[in-house]
Amino acid sequence: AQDDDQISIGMSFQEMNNEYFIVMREALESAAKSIGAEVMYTDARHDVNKQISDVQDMVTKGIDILLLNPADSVGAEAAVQYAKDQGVYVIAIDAQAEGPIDAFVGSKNYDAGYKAGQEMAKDLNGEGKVAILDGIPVVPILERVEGFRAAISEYPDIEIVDVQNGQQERSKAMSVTENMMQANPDLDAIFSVNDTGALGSLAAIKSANEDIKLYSVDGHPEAIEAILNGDIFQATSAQFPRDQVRIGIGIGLAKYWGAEKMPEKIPVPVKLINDENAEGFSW
Amino acid sequence: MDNILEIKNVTKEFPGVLALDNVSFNIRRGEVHVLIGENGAGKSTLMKILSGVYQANSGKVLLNGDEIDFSNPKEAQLAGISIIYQEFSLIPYLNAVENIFLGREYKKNGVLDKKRMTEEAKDLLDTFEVEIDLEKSVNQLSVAEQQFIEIAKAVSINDNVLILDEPTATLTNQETEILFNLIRNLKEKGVTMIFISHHLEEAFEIGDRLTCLRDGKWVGTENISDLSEKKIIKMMVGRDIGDTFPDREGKYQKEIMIEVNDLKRNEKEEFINFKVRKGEILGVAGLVGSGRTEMARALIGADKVLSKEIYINGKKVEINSPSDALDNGIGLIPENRKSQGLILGLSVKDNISINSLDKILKSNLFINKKEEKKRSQKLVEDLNIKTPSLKQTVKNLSGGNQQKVVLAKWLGTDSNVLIFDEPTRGIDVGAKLEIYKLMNELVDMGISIIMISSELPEVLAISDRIMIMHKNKINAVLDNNEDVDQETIMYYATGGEQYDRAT
Amino acid sequence: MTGQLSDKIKNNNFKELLKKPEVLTFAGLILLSLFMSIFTDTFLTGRNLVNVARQISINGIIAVGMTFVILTAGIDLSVGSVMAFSGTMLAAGMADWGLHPVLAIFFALLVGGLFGLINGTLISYANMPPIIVTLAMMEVPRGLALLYTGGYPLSGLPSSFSVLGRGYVFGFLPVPVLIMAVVYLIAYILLTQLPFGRYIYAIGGNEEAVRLSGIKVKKYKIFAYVISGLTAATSGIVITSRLMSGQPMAGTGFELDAIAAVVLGGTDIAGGRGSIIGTIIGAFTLGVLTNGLNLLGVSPYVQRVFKGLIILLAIYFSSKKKK
Amino acid sequence: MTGQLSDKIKNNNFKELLKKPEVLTFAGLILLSLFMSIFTDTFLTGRNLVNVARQISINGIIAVGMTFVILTAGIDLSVGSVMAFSGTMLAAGMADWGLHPVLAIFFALLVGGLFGLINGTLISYANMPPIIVTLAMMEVPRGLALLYTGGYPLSGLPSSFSVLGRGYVFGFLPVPVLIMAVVYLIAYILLTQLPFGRYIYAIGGNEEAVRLSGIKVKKYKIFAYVISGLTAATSGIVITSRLMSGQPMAGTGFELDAIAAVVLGGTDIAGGRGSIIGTIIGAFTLGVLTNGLNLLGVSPYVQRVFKGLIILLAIYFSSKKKK
Ligand SMILES: Nc1ncnc2c1ncn2[C@@H]1O[C@H](COP(=O)(O)OP(=O)(O)OP(=O)(O)O)[C@@H](O)[C@H]1O
Ligand SMILES: Nc1ncnc2c1ncn2[C@@H]1O[C@H](COP(=O)(O)OP(=O)(O)OP(=O)(O)O)[C@@H](O)[C@H]1O
Ligand SMILES: [Mg+2]
Ligand SMILES: [Mg+2]
Repeated sequence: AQDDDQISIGMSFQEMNNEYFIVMREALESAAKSIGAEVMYTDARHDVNKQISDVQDMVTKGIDILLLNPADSVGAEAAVQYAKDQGVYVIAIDAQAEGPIDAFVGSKNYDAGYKAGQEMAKDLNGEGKVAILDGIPVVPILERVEGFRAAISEYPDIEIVDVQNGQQERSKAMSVTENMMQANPDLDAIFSVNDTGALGSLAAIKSANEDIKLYSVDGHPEAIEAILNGDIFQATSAQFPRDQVRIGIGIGLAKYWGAEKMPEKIPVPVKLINDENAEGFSW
Repeated sequence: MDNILEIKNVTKEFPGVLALDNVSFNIRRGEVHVLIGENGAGKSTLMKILSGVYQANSGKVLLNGDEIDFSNPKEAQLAGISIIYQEFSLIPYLNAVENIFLGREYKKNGVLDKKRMTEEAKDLLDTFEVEIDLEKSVNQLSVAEQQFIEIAKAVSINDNVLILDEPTATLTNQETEILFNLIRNLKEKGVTMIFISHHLEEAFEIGDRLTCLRDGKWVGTENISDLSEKKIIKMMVGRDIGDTFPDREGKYQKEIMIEVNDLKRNEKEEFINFKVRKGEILGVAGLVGSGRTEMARALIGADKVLSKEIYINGKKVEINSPSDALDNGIGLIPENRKSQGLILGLSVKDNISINSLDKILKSNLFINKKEEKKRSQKLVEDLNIKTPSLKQTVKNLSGGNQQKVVLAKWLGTDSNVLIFDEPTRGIDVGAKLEIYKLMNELVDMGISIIMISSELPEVLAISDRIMIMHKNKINAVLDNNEDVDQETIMYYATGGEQYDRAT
Repeated sequence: MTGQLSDKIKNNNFKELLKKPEVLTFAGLILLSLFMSIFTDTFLTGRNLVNVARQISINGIIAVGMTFVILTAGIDLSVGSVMAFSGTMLAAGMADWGLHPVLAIFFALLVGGLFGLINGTLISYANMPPIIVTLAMMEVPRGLALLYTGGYPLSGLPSSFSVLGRGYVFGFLPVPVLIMAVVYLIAYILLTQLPFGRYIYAIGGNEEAVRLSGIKVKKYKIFAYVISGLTAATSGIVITSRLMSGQPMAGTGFELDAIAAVVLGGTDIAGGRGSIIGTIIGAFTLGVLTNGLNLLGVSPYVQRVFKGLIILLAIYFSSKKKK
Repeated sequence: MTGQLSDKIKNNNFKELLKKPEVLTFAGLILLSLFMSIFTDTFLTGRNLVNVARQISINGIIAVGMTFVILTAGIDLSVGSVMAFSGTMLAAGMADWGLHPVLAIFFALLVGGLFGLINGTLISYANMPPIIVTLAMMEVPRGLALLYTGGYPLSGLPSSFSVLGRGYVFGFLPVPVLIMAVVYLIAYILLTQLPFGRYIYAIGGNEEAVRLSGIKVKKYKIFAYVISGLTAATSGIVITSRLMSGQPMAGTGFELDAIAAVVLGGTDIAGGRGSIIGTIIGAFTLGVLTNGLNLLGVSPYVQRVFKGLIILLAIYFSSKKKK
């Protein structure tokens, strides 16, 4: 869509202070480098209104392909629309965005929750009291909780006794977990919707010297490390952020080169990581 | 007699104002040197230069023969010059002890020696013969008490030179006497004092020599024994102004303009009842703290009351807020113009028109700015307010002119009843006379005036009747005739019941 | 002689002009824009400028109410939350209760105004410090918004409603910019042509003196907060239309941007002095800064540092002028 | 007669006591705790109370510096960002540059103090309004922290370091609580036993008068901000140890919690009046509130509403008393 030959790729992140997204940025930069494309990215700080502005600015700057990691699926529609109107190819990454996107690349979040739930049930031998550490109510997070609940519902002796929101933030999750442990002294396990939250829980459980098992989603390096340590953090359903970006760029390029028959939705599988296969795993 | 201070060709300029213009004179060791001049003559500015608050643009000051150039008040204090400012400079939420020792706290083992400071402060205040609650934060004390704390603070620094910028402006006669005794004591101890006041009689009472400034220029320095009140006034204003008070005419009418019934602020107080006739000046006398200001504030609805009935022209009106008062034609010119009367950051025009804007609306909605300007300009001219323009921020006007701005504001509202609370506090003789004349003009127009004042000569010279308050109640209401003098007023103000001329 | 004099007068006028802090910010804005025009080839395009105007409209509208409040020597930290709640109620009105968009908009304004009324009443009548009242009010409306929506954005709005956030008039002027312009015009008239505006300035200068002058200080102070609630709601309407959904978490941190715009525009944070024109200049300055830094491809982290430093610099100069 | 008199005195003393706003908040805290003890069976357990104390330690420590600043009639909005940056530098010191933990801690304090110094200098010498300076300073240190870490939390800290955040003394007292206690003790001595504290109060009461008394106002004001920087850094140290990683995004919104604690504790937001004991009571009140609502299983959304309303209520009563 632009006058010079160099391809320009822009990515709008919902936030940039989680290793998950940083890894995406790295994948973006190295992929762009290998094809000689220009690259830029912005940080919406969880504010979808800022995200729209960011996208406008990047479109103004002349990007050809937009990787959009939406801060909110519905709200991002205006950004999608704007970019499409200016002839930019739009790929939603990690979470779905409304509007005429070209493709969506994201983890099988339901599976992620389900797998973590199954692992938890197995470790608890099918009985116990567990809690959910919820997060920001966006579709991928909701799907994880749904998947987790589905897995647990297969075990009638496991009871979900508490659901609290740690907002996927470490210090917040830490104090929420502390309170959760107070309210439920006989808690056996916690499922956190992501690793950052789980790491906050871990800090709380450790300093309270409790024995509560942790399950989560992401595959964050610190989570892997904690799993290898082997006491509290049991398993995480790892996502593949680098692959999401690589696939996203691939589809974007194919569109840019004129491909017409392309899949609209590319679910990226997740992989359960526990102490058996944690060694050597990294995003 | 040698000179402790020599002021040589001092000039100080503020943006747009030449506050001091090549001023030179000397202060002799151990004297009480009175400094007088009209509002805005530059007295406070000069004192602030001596005490290190401001720096002169040119000229120099010698202290004991050495040139001084203080860059802050602390340096001046260390050199032995301290000042009691015209505006209060106490810390409202600290108590007397903490205020007196602020910046020179005693320490023991590295921490504050609170006991020693309390004891010393107590001793100091005892010599003043005033009792002050040392526990209370000073904002809970009366103005006079605060004034004494200020003086105690300055004196305790043990100075060579003590500057008092209008210390008596807020004191009663008795308190002024106590202060003067203190000044005499200090003089005996060899302290040199510079004393600023708009009360000329005070110069005669405690001054040795007098210097007069006019428009930032030095006019003269004389021995007080060589001077008369008339002469001083001539030095100040550059001409004879005749009498200090205008003739009282007493042309008030029969009709009652305002009647206040059963005014009571709380259970502990008695009812207050009084009437003011059309075109009358009712003087309200009383000691500081006798509740005059509070009565006035309660009257206009600024403070809550338990009960109150007000009749204007015989008609009962509800006044629950100052805006009700405004609607019913009652205005208060408050005692503290800076904190209660003026919006210092706004212009002369904006201050004057603030409560008459809705009288000059275009299409019932917009301010008619032309009309606003015209009206303000007229008031500025009528009241002879000295200001470079209507746009000048009132902060930069001198005290007297600021007071006139407050007055102008109320004249612009066509009020029928004006309450003046200490209208001439801190105002020079010339401006005072103008304000008195203005009051006379107002009553001629049929306006009623309630004038609260602590200056008995003023009360006696201006009022048609005098109401005397004591401990929040009316102790007497007198027709102002030849039988009434300062002594009579003081008798009632201190709680006397039936005044018997014979005893 | 006359020449000299008129020179002096001119000089003085010029100096007077320079003393107005908004003039300084305006100069800064021009400089910044110049810089961006030189160092990017996209800043000075019609499309981008329109974009910038639309981007600042949300903050620009909130900043209007903030100007009123700050002029009275107050502050309103609740604007972001009030905006979110009004927006959510607007969306609820249309999507859940089937209200006509116009009715729903009135309802949203009512909600915003109501919160302003509560803030103002607590501040005026209960004599509570504005910073605390509105700090506490950051929680209440947002909590209510989250509670109502269960944390989810509320979508399913009638497509006609998108015109307020995404539409254009005359083919090039985005509707949000038009709305902002109207809001500023009204505010300008209120502040400079009506007694109300004079009172707002005066209250910020010396509330007690104004009260004793017979002006209904409490009433006008409440009005200032109501206006702030109304402009927050207006922003909420625009953002709801832009996002075509009610976002209970929208507007987090917006209070700080609005304050920054007001103060960059030369309004004294201590009240009594300032102008609405300054505020729009301040909002544009912040907008051009963010947009320009994005166009320059500056990393988001460095942008934070820059933004902080530039606000500091601007305030440094304007507070030097004021002295 | 004497009986009556002593009654009167007692009565007066009691009234005087009730006038102290922190006493009121303390009463509120007791009431709140009582309520929680009755309606949950877990609130009044040793373990939970220890928990509450540890939970409030972060905010409690920041609130100390905030108290100094607010007493001078200032405000410090940058505490959360300064905390994040200090914590990040601490982690960097240990993980990236191999500093000994003690050295790294000094470095973190230095960083916090430095930002306090910058804030204070701009406010004192350049005469810039505190709210704006520290508003801008919300961006700068956080930007730097993000820039340094590239957005990652910085982990890989020596395990011995975890004692500051997770350890206990005497087997039951969490180290963060001990640190908080020490910080409060120092602050108490500073504020009530040294001239410095006097000056802090005095500056908040009437800055100009203090200056005229020959006290170096600027210096002491700067000190207040330095103290705020130092306590923010101390919190940063504790949180880094608790999370065993440097978190560039930590502390978002903490400034508001700290202000809430200070003001709940009865310190006048306009400066000059207040106490450090009040602040700790305020911090505990907020902590008990959050903890209790969690124990009661109240939804986080409703919690926001509650929190806002309770702050309003508390300030309502305390500002009524003050009048
Ligand atoms: N800080 C200032 N900025 C500008 N002008 C000032 C300032 N301080 C004083 N002035 C002006 O300087 C002149 C002298 O003021 P000063 O306060 O010294 O008068 P004064 O003799 O003490 O009057 P008063 O009897 O009313 O106290 C006045 O015109 C005043 O308006
Ligand atoms: N802020 C305050 N706090 C406590 N007491 C006060 C305060 N202001 C005034 N008072 C007290 O209230 C009483 C009445 O004061 P008021 O000002 O009405 O007296 P006044 O007769 O007008 O005297 P003045 O000549 O000072 O104006 C006095 O005892 C005074 O000490
Ligand atoms: Mg003077
Ligand atoms: Mg009085």
